[in-house]
Amino acid sequence: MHIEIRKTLFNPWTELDRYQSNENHRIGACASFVGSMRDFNEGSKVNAMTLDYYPGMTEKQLEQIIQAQSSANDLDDALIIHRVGEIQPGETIVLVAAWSAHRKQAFDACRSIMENLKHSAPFWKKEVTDLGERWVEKNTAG
Amino acid sequence: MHIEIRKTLFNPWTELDRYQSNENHRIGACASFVGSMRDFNEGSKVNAMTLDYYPGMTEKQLEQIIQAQSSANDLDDALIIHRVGEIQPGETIVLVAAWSAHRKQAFDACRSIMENLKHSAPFWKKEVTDLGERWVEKNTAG
Amino acid sequence: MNVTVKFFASLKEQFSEPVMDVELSSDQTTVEDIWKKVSGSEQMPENVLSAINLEYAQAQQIVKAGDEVAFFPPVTGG
Amino acid sequence: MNVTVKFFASLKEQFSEPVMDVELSSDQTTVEDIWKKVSGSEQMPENVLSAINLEYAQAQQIVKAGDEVAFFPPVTGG
Repeated sequence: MHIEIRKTLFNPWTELDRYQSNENHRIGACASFVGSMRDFNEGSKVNAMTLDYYPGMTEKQLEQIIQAQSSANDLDDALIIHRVGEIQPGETIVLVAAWSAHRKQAFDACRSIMENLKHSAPFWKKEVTDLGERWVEKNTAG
Repeated sequence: MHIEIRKTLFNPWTELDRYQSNENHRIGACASFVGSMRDFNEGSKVNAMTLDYYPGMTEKQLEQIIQAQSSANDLDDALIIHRVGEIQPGETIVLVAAWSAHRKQAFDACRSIMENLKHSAPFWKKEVTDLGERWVEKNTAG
Repeated sequence: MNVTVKFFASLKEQFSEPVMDVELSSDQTTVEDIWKKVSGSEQMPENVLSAINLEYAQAQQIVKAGDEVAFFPPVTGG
Repeated sequence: MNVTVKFFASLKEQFSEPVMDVELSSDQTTVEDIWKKVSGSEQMPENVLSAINLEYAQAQQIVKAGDEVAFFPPVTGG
């Protein structure tokens, strides 16, 4: 299990490749999700974004989210990497991956981790649009 | 959209990295699934596996599976790579990825593509165990 | 008035040849009729699937000259 | 008898300092009491979330000396 808050750009596929080969988790099923910054939201073009977080609490909440899925879905392993700081359109914001013996568990866990992250991990997005900066007030439904 | 039947070992993360950067599909959500060969099944150790398929029909069925999800879930893009021939434990059998503007569609599409592939794409597994060879008679539930 | 018949997976091993040319005896020949012919008149088992021209077919579907007909067990990919 | 109070995101911009030391007036002080104190006695809005020692807290939860109390808007990560 690995949780990381990243202040700089990352390539999700390179991270998955490195994590999986290092840890030798090659058996069974892996479901993953990559969320990237879109250049439009709620009708406005978004030029950039800043992601704030709560150091300490964010990691703790993510750990609890993974733990809950580990027991609920018999996970072999899970990985979360989440960007913070300044982000440009097209850049990866979040990577979630879940490994299990069977596809049902891997899919269920990956999706639940992602929904719980959206619902309870302390991250906050501020968008830079042509009209100025604005805090995003709520997430889109999952 | 890309569908490929592969006769040799592939690294799913390298494939995703190459596909995504070439096609420049970097915005929004990507859900992916990687299935690898397990070294046990139905109580026996499995030493190797051979995957048979129906050239022509397999590709056609996979294309129809993706098309159905493209309209159902407003997909921007999808990728399927499936191994055939001789496979060793730990090697990747299948990669499915689905790109959409939002996570719900990407997750739903990726999972549906995978279930439909299991249900209707003409592939057949033959396992080599210590007791000899055996055709796998049905897939595990999804 | 021939069709090409293909077998896959365990069925490929059961039949002497993976691909056969089969002559249609009438223009009302069904997939099941072809199965009976190539397998020696057995009924088509429930766990034998079939396809005509790369699409799944029903046992009672009519086959036309030039069609490619395939028989195979339940699929187990992914 | 102090607690550390932190603000995040839009609340960090609304308050003069992102981190404050706040004295507890009694051993029955709640999260909401602290909010009222730092914000000038307003009621705690529904869309202000709070945490005590890195775990989500309810407005009526009692705060102890040495605790870290945080206020922030609904989360929008992922």
